[in-house]
Amino acid sequence: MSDPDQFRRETRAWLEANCPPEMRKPMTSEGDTYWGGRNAKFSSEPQRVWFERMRDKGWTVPDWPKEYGGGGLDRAEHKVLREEMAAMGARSPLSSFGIWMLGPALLKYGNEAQKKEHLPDIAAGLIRWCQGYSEPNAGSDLASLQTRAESDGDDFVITGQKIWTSYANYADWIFCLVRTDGAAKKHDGISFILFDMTSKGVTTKPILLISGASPFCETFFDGVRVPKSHVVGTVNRGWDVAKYLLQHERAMISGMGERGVGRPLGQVAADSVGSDEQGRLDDAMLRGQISSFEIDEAALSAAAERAVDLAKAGQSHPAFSSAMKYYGTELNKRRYEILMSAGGVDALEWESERSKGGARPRAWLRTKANSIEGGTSEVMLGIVAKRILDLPGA
Amino acid sequence: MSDPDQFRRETRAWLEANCPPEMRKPMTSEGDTYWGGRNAKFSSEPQRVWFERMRDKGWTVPDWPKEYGGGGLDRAEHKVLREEMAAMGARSPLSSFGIWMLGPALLKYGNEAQKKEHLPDIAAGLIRWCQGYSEPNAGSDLASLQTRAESDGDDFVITGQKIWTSYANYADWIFCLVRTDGAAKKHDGISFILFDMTSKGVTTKPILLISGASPFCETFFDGVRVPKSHVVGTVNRGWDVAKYLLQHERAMISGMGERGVGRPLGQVAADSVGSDEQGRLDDAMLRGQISSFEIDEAALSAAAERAVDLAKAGQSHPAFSSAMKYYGTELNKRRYEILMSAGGVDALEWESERSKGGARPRAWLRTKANSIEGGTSEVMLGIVAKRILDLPGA
Amino acid sequence: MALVLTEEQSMLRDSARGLISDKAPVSHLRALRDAKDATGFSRELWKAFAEMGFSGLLVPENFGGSGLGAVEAGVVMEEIGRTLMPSPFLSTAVLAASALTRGGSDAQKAAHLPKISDGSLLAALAVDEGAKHRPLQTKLQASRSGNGFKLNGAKAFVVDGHTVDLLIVAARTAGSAGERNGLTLFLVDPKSKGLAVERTAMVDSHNAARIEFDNVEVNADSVLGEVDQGGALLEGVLNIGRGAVASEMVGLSEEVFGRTVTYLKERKQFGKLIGEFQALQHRAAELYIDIEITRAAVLKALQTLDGDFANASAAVAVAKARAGTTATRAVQEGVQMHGGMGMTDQFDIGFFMKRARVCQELFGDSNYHADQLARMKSY
Amino acid sequence: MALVLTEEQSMLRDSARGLISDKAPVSHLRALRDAKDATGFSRELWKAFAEMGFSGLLVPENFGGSGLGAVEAGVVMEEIGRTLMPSPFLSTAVLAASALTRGGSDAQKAAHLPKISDGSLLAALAVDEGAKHRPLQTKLQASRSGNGFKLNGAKAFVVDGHTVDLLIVAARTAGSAGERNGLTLFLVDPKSKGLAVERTAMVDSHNAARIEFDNVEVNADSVLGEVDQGGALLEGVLNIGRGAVASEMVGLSEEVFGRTVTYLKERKQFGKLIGEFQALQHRAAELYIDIEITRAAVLKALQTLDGDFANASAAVAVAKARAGTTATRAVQEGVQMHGGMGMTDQFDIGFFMKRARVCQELFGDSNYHADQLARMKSY
Repeated sequence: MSDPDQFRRETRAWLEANCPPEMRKPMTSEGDTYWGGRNAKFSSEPQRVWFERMRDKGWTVPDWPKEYGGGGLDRAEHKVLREEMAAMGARSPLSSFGIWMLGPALLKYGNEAQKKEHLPDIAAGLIRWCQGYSEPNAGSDLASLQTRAESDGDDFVITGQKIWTSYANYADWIFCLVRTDGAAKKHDGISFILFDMTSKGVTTKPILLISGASPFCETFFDGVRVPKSHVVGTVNRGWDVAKYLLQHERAMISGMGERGVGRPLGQVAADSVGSDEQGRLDDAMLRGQISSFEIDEAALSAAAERAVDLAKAGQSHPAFSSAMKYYGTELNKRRYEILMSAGGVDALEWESERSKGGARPRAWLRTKANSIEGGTSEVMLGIVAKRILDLPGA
Repeated sequence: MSDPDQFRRETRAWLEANCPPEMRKPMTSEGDTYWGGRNAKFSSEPQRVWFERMRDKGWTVPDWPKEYGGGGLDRAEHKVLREEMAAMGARSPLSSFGIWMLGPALLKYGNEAQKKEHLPDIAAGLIRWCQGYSEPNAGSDLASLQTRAESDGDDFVITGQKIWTSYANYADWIFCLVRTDGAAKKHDGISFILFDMTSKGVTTKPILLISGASPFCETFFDGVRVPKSHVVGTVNRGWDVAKYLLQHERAMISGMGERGVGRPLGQVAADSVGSDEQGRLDDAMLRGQISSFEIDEAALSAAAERAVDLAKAGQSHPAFSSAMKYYGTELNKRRYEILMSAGGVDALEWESERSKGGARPRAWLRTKANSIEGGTSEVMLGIVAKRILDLPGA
Repeated sequence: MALVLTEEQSMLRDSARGLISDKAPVSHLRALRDAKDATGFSRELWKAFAEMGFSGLLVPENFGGSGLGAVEAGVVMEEIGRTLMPSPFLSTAVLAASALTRGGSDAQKAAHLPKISDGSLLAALAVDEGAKHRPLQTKLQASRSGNGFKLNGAKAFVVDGHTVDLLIVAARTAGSAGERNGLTLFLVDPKSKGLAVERTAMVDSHNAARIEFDNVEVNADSVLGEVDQGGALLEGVLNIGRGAVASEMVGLSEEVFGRTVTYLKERKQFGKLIGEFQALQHRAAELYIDIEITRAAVLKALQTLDGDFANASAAVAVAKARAGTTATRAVQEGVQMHGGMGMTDQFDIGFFMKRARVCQELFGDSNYHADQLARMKSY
Repeated sequence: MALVLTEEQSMLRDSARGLISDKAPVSHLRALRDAKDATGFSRELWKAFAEMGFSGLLVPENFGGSGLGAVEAGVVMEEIGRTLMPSPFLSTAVLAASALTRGGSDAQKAAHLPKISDGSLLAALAVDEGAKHRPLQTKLQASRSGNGFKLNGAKAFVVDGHTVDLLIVAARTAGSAGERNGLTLFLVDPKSKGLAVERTAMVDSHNAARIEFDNVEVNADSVLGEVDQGGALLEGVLNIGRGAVASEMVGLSEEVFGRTVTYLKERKQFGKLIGEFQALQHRAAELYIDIEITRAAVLKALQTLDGDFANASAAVAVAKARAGTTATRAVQEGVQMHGGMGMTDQFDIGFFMKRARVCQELFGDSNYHADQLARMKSY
């Protein structure tokens, strides 16, 4: 790699020069996230400027190879970039399931044509992807999926239903698990396939959640015709790709909480609960709950750091992401229970301007999905029991 | 029944006149409990006087029929007696597994000869009993017991090993589960049998526990000859008797904590931790833990009261004692964790006079058995899941 | 007093359950929410409630009510908790009726209680001002003015505050925030000049309002109880309200638990009913035990309110604290065990989670009551 | 700094583990306990420790030590936690060596540090006075007297206090209990006139003493650091001790957990290995995760002590609090999952439960550190 100190200086200077001040503030609403795609609109001019500058440097995907639109940074450089962005509070220029999930899978399992076709478009934010995994009768038990892809010449013809497809109604393409061999055992006979959401036979229907938002859809496939060349990896071996990708997803979700971001919980609570003459929160029980939470949060943060370092040292257990996913999501739920308790009545309002449209209770309800999506907490514990502890029959 | 108010007045007057002042103080050591039996000694003169007076009234077993040495009280009268004794702090005159466990089983399953032979001796504290249930490879899984009783004319010849036999080294007789049909299914082929611990072939070996005490023994039977007439109930149907008796045991253990007895936990803690100027415990976190504990304790106390009332009203579920056993024992463990935390360094001393020979840490360690003995917490939850919630495969 | 319902109380429960499950299942609340109904509950249904004697449950017989107690109020609240039916039962039939009965002059009682009984008058209690329930922190100022008082300040979380005909307002006539002395309750006409009501749409789709008082004039007759001495009256009324909300949470917990156990017996994953998984079995069993124990604690509090009102505070604190933690656990396990379906608005389970959160906050959350209990026990 | 052990640290761990598991398995502690050994640890083993350089681990190289840091101390403590080996490592090699290194004059260092390194000097830190760890509440009085001081008061829970050659005593030279200013550390000869040592037999069979000071005279040279300014020095030394004890608890937790998982794979009930029961599997998995996360938090604290000593308090509070709750959970699950066997003295598991309780209390329990963290973060 380049001289690390020099790279850090250059990076910092470039960010200082190119990141608009508006893009250095914490995100406060959905619109602050830019997802890209055919129909994407920027919510502000600084958002556009920031995205385009970063895209041009390949820094929407800093560690992807340059030939696919990435920044070509090595691990150490990428860490420096992340640190410098965090230090200045710079927002991520592009959020995308293509970056977080499909990209790593294509880099590992895709053929050259597939990489060339899809990766640059992901990096440039031109195509927005969604993930077609879960099905109505295969929630935690993903491998029991029923959507079938029947061979017809050079194509597969896909029929079935997906559920919990994130933003399927906004997505341009889908990466999808389908059953290509109905006679094989549960984990066999599954393929990982890509297709355009505008294909004939694809319909989506948003699911209204308890938070009032609809980030997920039901997605229906009625005889969707997809070229066989769109299968990633080997036909009937899609489960390998899916597993690889799930680990990425879990690592991502475990880090999704607002660890260390924004004001400390105890001060947020003091706003609504008040403090005594010694400066202690005027609700001793809540104070204890917050402090216990912050201890666990700091410990998780150390564990996340250690997980990365163990991986670098080649000492990490491949199933450890399940442990982190479990703990991170349960902790994030706890954070929001505390925020609701601290907010009291103010945190119960659902629509007023005062409450920013009920931002806190809606976010609270949203967290309840953390321990379900990407593998339930129960499934995570089962994985740890089986793969790490090697308990019998787990 | 008699006029309840009159019975209450008479009872109170009799207790006032007959219960020595020393017997109205809380028990503080093992020696304060009188267990009876062939080798029993009274630890004090007031203990003897109190025992004999109560025995003469039949009030060591107030609700047993008079013909078997009991007091012949009906349910309402028995409740009045318990209330009046509690109000004055009167100690129980006689503790005995014969009273708590064997007696109820004999009253329900015993034949007339067995009742006549054993019940009056239990009531009079002449014979001390122990319980031979658990075996080394059948802890929670009681029904898989291996001790076998082979038929030989009018006798059974018993060979095997028991474990966790409470005070077997002090007991005169044992009520014991043995396998009388090795070919039958697990829960069949078990009989409930009584025999003298001085029989040839019986040996006991105390088990040293982590608390430093040895309330339990390993008990060995090497060809112990017991008349078949000593079987209670039907041969091979001993599991029915055992189950009936286990429910008694669980109800008893769930009530074993010191609920409402002695000084409130918060004040005990204040002794060692101190209080602030507002009179609040000088350890806000501990204060919250104590308060949460006391909420749960008060709730359990209400639940225990309600369980009795539901039973009277014929509305109780027979498996509910498992629920109470689970909660009561887990709560008692919590109580002692709090007491250890409140006691700090002082509660870590194991031998000094200052610490009464390490009374607190020893009692703390003792409570860890609460959720194991009489059916583990896990077994209790399984029973609730199966018998009350009717969950599949539980 | 046995800790079980009497035969009369069981009959009351059956008739409440019959009416509520028939006329106001969860879909009733859902429909009101989706229609953004201006009232937030069904006046027609309230009429039916009144006809069955529920609105006058706590009103003395000589004022047209049934003269029953906290246990009976709890019986009805528990059924309300099962379907989350929105109604003025808590605000009017429990809180206002108790406040008037316990603190009102003969004239005040005669003026309002018969109307509460017959369902024609709705009333609300206005206590909270900040984010958390802290009745002694009341700051809303009532200053003497001519023959009466002028009220200045603001109230929040006034249950049903936007639809009622009468407000019972806790105000400070002396002392400063934190003191028990100097609190006074006032009967205030919500149409008074200077009074502004803002309905607040709540997470649970139930009714609440924020109310501002800008030199609102009331006459001397509008004092409920004694001037400066309203603290004890208020605390007593709040205790009845706490017992009632705790009962609602017991009903809510049991309903969510029942639905969850049913789901465990229906839903298959990995080729098994999920209820066959032992980890879920144990959690379900723990929750069952939790609910049963809470039920006993709540009934104990209600019976103590009826039998030994002056000494009920500890039992009430235990009940409200326990009910809050139990309901929180029940809805959390309910959503988690329902998996993704539990997150959808289409399933009812989210409604229970939302309502449980509001009930937790109402009249003091579990933390508040744990702290109160410690104070009562001097540690 | 990567949150993993360096190669050198891993080698240190291996050599500590080799020695300890070979010479001091749990049976070593058991034998000392059963013999009611007067010293409470093996002097011979301590000599071996010194020869391997462990006693001088934290002593600067110019005083005969290795000049290593908190991470290395934690590595050894963790191995000690695995077998519960009693030794003066914590009292002498960690606490006393740190106090002298950080606060000692050149003369004090020269007098004591080489002897700590070669294993010939044992020393203990005397801080606690009441039932709970509250260093600022120090009341033991040091009043000026001639050229020196007179000490009056009492200390409790002095680890290894009955066998040491040197005491480091926290005393109050000014201010009153609760204040940080006015604390001073003294080097005191335990054979001084007026000093009475009572060995206290502890639940964990480790060593501790109560010490009374009745007009104990010390000269001015015995002040460690600055008069009245010992608070910061003391807090720093305590932080190192906390990190060390947290490490011991990580080792202890992992050992108990490992034994428990082994038992789950061996013990049969109801015709199955108990490890096949899903409820136990999930609890074991949760505990595993808990331990892993605690391990990271503890290593973070140790690295912070080595890298940014002045700002390590928050990380140390997190580590000690987490380690305490994790160890408590580990031993509780350990005993419960071992069933009746876990209750017997014959099984080692009880030793771990007893030691965990003492470690929890040592230098502040989880509650103490949670409170401290809240103070540091101003809420």
